[in-house]
Amino acid sequence: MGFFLETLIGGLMAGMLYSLIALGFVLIFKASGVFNFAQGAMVLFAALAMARFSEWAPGWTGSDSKLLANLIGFVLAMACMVALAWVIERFVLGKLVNQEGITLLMATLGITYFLDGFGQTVFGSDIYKIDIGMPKDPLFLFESTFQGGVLVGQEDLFAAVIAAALVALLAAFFQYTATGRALRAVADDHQAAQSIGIPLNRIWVIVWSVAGFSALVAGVIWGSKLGVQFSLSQVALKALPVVILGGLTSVPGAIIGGLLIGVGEKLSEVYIGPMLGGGIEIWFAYVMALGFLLVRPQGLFGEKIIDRV
Amino acid sequence: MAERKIGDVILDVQNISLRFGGVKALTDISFNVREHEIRAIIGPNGAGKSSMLNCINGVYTPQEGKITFRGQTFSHMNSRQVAEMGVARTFQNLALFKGMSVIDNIMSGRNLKMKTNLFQQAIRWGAAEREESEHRAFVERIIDFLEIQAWRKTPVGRLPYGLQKRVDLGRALAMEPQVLLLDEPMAGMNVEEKQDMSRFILDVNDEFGTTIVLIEHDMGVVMDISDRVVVLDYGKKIGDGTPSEVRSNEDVISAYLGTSH
Amino acid sequence: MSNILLNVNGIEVIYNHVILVLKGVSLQVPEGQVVALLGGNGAGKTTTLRAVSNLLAGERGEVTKGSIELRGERIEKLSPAQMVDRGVIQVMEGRHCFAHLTIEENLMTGAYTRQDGKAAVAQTLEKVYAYFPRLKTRRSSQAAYTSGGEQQMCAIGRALMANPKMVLLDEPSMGLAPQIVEEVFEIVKDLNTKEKVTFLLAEQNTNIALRYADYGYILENGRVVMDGEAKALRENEDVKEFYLGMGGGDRKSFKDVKSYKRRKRWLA
Amino acid sequence: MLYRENGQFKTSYRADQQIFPIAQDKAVIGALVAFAFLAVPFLASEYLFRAILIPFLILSLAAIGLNILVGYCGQISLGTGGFMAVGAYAAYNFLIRIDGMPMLLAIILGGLCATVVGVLFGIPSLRIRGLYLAVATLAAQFFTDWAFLRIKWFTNDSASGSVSVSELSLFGWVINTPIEKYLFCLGFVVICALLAKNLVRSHIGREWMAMRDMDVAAAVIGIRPVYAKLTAFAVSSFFVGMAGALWGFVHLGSWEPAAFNINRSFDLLFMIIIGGLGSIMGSFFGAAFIVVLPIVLDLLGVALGFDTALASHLTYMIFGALIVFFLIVEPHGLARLWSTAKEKLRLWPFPH
Amino acid sequence: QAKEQFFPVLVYRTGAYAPNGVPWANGYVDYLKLTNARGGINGVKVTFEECETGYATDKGVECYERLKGKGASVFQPLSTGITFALTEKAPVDKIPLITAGYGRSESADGNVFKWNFPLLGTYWTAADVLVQQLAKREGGADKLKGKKIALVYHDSPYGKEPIPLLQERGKMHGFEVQLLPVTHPGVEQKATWLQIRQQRPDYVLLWGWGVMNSAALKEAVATGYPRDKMYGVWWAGAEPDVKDVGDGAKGYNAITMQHGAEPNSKVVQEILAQVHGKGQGTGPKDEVGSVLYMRGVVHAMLAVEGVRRGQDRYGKGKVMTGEQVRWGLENLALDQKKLDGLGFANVLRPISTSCADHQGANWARMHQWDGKAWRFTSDWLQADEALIKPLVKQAADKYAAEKKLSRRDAADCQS
Ligand SMILES: Nc1ncnc2c1ncn2[C@@H]1O[C@H](COP(=O)(O)OP(=O)(O)OP(=O)(O)O)[C@@H](O)[C@H]1O
Ligand SMILES: Nc1ncnc2c1ncn2[C@@H]1O[C@H](COP(=O)(O)OP(=O)(O)OP(=O)(O)O)[C@@H](O)[C@H]1O
Ligand SMILES: [Mg+2]
Ligand SMILES: [Mg+2]
Repeated sequence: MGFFLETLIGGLMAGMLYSLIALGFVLIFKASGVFNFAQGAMVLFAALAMARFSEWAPGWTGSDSKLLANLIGFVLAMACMVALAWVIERFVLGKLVNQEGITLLMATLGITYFLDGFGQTVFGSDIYKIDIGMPKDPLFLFESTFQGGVLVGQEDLFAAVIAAALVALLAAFFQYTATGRALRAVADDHQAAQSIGIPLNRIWVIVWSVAGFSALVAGVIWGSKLGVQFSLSQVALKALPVVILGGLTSVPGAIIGGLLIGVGEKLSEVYIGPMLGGGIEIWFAYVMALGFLLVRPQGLFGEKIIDRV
Repeated sequence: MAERKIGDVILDVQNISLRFGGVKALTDISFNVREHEIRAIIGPNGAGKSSMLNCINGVYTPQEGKITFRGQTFSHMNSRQVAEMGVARTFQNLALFKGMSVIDNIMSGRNLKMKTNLFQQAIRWGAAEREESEHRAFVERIIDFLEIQAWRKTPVGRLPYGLQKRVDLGRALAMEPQVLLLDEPMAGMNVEEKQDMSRFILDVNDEFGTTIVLIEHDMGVVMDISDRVVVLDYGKKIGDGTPSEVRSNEDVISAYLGTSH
Repeated sequence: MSNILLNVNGIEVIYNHVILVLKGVSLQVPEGQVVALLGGNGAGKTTTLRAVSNLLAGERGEVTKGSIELRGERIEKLSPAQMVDRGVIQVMEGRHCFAHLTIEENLMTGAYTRQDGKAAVAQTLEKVYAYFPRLKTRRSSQAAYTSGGEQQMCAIGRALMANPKMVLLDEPSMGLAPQIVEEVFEIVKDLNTKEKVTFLLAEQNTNIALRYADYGYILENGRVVMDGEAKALRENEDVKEFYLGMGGGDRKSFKDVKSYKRRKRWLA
Repeated sequence: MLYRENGQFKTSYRADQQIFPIAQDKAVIGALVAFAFLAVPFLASEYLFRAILIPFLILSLAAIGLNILVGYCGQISLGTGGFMAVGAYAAYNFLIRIDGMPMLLAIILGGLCATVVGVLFGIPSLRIRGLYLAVATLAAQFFTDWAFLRIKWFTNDSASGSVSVSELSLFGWVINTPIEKYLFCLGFVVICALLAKNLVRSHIGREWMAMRDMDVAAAVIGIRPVYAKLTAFAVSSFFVGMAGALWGFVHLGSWEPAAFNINRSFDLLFMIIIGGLGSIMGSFFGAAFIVVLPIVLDLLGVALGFDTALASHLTYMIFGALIVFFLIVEPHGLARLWSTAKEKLRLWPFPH
Repeated sequence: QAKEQFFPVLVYRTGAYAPNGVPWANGYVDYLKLTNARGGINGVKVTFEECETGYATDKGVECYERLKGKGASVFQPLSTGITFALTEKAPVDKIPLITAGYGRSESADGNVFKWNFPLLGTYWTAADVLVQQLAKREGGADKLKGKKIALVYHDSPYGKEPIPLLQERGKMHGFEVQLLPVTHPGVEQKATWLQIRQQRPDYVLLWGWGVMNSAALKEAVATGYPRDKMYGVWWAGAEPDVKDVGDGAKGYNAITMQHGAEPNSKVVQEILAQVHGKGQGTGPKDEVGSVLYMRGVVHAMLAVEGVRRGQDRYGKGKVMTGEQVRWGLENLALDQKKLDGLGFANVLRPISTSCADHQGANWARMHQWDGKAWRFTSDWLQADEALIKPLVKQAADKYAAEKKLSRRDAADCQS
């Protein structure tokens, strides 16, 4: 029983971390109908920037306060992401208005390659450290009830909280602002949106900056978990089933989806895995998502797919 | 023109009701269509005309009611069946295959009639080739008819709206239907084009004896070429009869025609 | 003529770098007038409007020759959004409502560029609902699930929400019931007289268009083949024959039209 | 004024329905194929064969398969790698378990196994659409990855899960020099491409495209979604499976499941998008783009004497930039760019 | 004009595995430079060219073909996947492959794998030595009885290699082997480590690569599994694996492929003086002597010595062909004196190969991360050939059967 709880909690934590990345996908898809393949690369790029800048900061400021360094790093990294957003709008999306989703997806792939190359050129391709002083040691709950207690990674707890906060923020942004509505309009029909004077370029810069921000947060958290290295971009793959399960257009969906996938993964690996020789969590996550989709083709919270003649 | 003999009822719609959540698109609609006739459905926007067609060819499933087609009665039509029974239609918001050329769009209307199997098609020798050519010949006739030769190989997405509507019609005709459902075929045409189109509908009607169900907002056209007219309003039937009858029907006037013309 | 609001001269439009569509179209729209743009399918009406509102880019088309001036300012390089800021808004052919948004949300997005506060917007919204009561009844349903005509109304209403100085209407009458068509043109007249809104409308329903327009241009395969005061055009024999369908006096019954007509090709 | 369509009047629809109705096209393509068969074997170096031409050909085949599914039928698939793996391992098992099994037959049987699996994972497409469908195919991808690592039987109980095939032969013709391998692949691919082309321009092809563009309308004109979609999955996975078998047998010779991992799937998807969705020709363009370009850039970097890391980073950057560039020039891919160019040529020397 | 022996260098300085690939590549290249500084191989100048594989098989094949064209006579794929692919091509092209410390374990059997040289050790060597070490630590092999040893491995051929041997050993000593695969890339291992926390194995063997290692260590921290009970293979026992785990990795053990981090070894000093000293250093100075850097150095040395040995037979001061290098590698006789001369005193033990044995040595040591650096914690340990040989032969025979090859006869061995 204690172990079950442990796995469950572990799953929830992992799920939260997935959602953090999933968010980026959702944001951009919801606001421009682009499935942003580059999300992973953005996470990596943001993390690299943060890690390196905060590493160099003391050299500039002279003070060796960790907090200051991290602060500088974070700010500069964010600046990079905004610049990136602007560049992407200016040189890529701006020129692909009104094209099919798949073309845009391809474009984001181009961006991915570019970022991978660019990031490593500027920031190097070694392993770097982000240390925002997250507690690493395990935490044991209910030691009275279960022998050994229920283990909870403090680091995860920390991350989960941040993720949750971020999501709440973004959900609000979409629900309660006029921009939110405009964004959804853009996603539906670029041209019509233009025709009524919604300035696509500005909208996109905004959205990509926000996505960049969420990428940065994800990058910082995952980065301090794994160390900042190229493989960071691979975590995007873990977020894919989350996004789709939750519904490509739903911010809360990203969270619920994340939790479901996280828990499903862990429980399956721990309880079914041994029977099948282990290593099943990845495909199990997808099969699970598939199961949900068969019931709700638009994902748990996604907007209904419209087919009408 | 030679007096067309109106046959007996070919399509009979009985007490159809269709709801979408709160919206009552259709409530208890009954009417019938006779062989060879031109049957118009008119009514204000959102009256339920298109929905009616959608029920007939199985895009929507009405909650209540039956549809009898040549003696066979269905409570729910399956698009495939309907097509096989020789019902074709055009759509109001163009439902063309945007990525395909004009020819391919119209050829796709011949699909039901093409019988060669996958392997024959893959080899494309003899049978498949021949079949293709035959049907192509038929399609070319339609293309000439609609005067879109010049666009044969253009992807329909690029055609101006009016031409797209013609292609839509062409696709329906390619099915050599017995019943042809037309949803506002003349929207976005100028008078002259409408005249051509009407002429054209009439010809199809009496040359191939195709029965036609027509939704149209241009009263001139409707009153001139249709044999009988159904009038819908807010999903209810408020009138049914010959053009002259309908024109003089009070409800219809107030609900739809208005006073002028 | 009175002061020119929009001045298009000799524009040439090419799609996909190869398809030449407009071959030197020139037209003027005086402030506060209603100008009709007539012509058969594929004449180039929509293209012309797109050129003015700068929506060509999205269709991979471009203006290669000629110039477009709004109040004397060259506007080819502007973005559609900037055009709207200058009060020029287009109602696109084929509706283009935002499928996932409700009718009301659709209308509200129309007011995106407005700075004059919630109250004013709400007022306009009421005005639009007053114009199209049908929309009010469907306000809360997703645009994709409304009827063709309802969508058309939505599209027009959405444009009005921006309370524009100039409206480019592309086939407003399409798919609308007769009295709604009248309605729409009444609205046009209304706005035109009351709020001095200028209209450039591409219309197939020549008859009604010429009734409401002050001036008309007839476009055939990418060229202006005829233009003049609406009245004059209404009297012109060719126009009668080919656009009003009343060759030789009164209107023919569609049933009696025998041979297929062949549109007379102007060799302009 | 060399390239003209007008003046070539078609006397029969048959003539008009040829793959290349325009004489000049026919000539050019014919020449190209002839060149590939007759000249290349004498001109190309071993490096060219093994490192570029053979992979290019095989991936083109896979791309064609995928294009049928994604480009023609509009069902997005990220499971291509998985289906390739199925083809490869199935063919491998046929080859080693049934002695005297001819390689060609093994490859085809491999393709058929892939077909079965493809149809299986295609079933959800009847309910799930668009990007959401990617989940189904990704499930296929990751499941196969896992299965070939875990289920020993597939890999003939090799400890590591890697397998290898002995010498290849076709009707007694032993295929081991690069040239032979190249010719074998070329022949194989040309034939498959032809079959594919025939399919997509026949009515099944139109059914697929109809499903892609407007499925409701398609149903109304009597197309059965089930049939259309599943045939697309079947045909597609068949080609993909055979490509997988070739990849294993001819290109690698010995491989581990990772040879068909998710990145392979993505690469293939990118090939058909950049090459042109719904175009057989495009599949070749795309394959060439994704296979050759990075190598060329790499060689360039080396030639310019950059150090390895910098060179490969620059390769990434330029490659990405080029993808974007081409998409901006022609969002519908290289194939469309090609045909636009031809249209231009058609009007040449007049501007329009 | 001076004679030149061309060495291809397949590297990955970019992508997911760059942190491990870069120091290796730097070491490899630095040693080649050193060789020239030492006057080449009997006067034959060493030239080399790098090619970026990004650790991807098809890219690797492309590199192989590219560099082969430039007169390469010995390859080191440095990736299991690429090794598999090249194993097929090498015999055709008559170019030997050195896969020191990786690749197929059965390729130690030179009678079947004529062109493969898994010098210094295979995964079976590693696994075997690890078990011996655990036995030592428990105080005798018999103490392993009833113990539980978990293998956390990268779910790929690389990770699966040690399994047969461990199970063999398991049968022998009666300990239970618990298999816990981690799917590539292994960024998320919570489930795995929760299982470990539940099952409480006595030891965890870590068979990871790249990010998987550091992630594993971090999860170990997070689930409180004692690091000193974790033992990594030599691809999971270098600086990049522990660097950013920092103190968390304190006490973590790993087997070395004989060498560990050797900042004070003679060869390193020489490199610092002769190469870095002359400003020709490839990478940063401070990384010289680190574990993976040393692996690069050792690998390069093996290739160079293979050539040198070849020259012994086919003519000193000549440029060797692939076949000649192959003979050289098959007849390596690096006694301690030679090794010391090359600067590998206390780094390597004698290596001597033969037609039947392409491995040439089966020694290893343990080292441990003390939070700052890797420190040796054991003396030399030797793998138990009696146990491994049969496994090798069996696997090799199976391979031969599949490929319809016959074992090499004496005559072939002479050639
Ligand atoms: N799929 C649907 N979901 C929800 N409501 C629908 C759906 N289809 C139609 N409706 C509603 O049913 C009513 C009838 O729609 P329909 O399209 O039949 O009108 P119509 O008579 O064709 O009008 P128009 O002349 O404008 O085309 C409309 O109010 C529409 O909003
Ligand atoms: N996106 C496009 N790409 C290529 N050609 C196009 C495109 N849009 C329109 N065209 C071509 O431009 C010409 C004029 O089209 P346009 O839509 O302007 O005509 P229209 O006058 O609006 O016709 P309708 O009254 O039917 O709407 C047509 O021949 C059409 O083929
Ligand atoms: Mg309708
Ligand atoms: Mg138009």
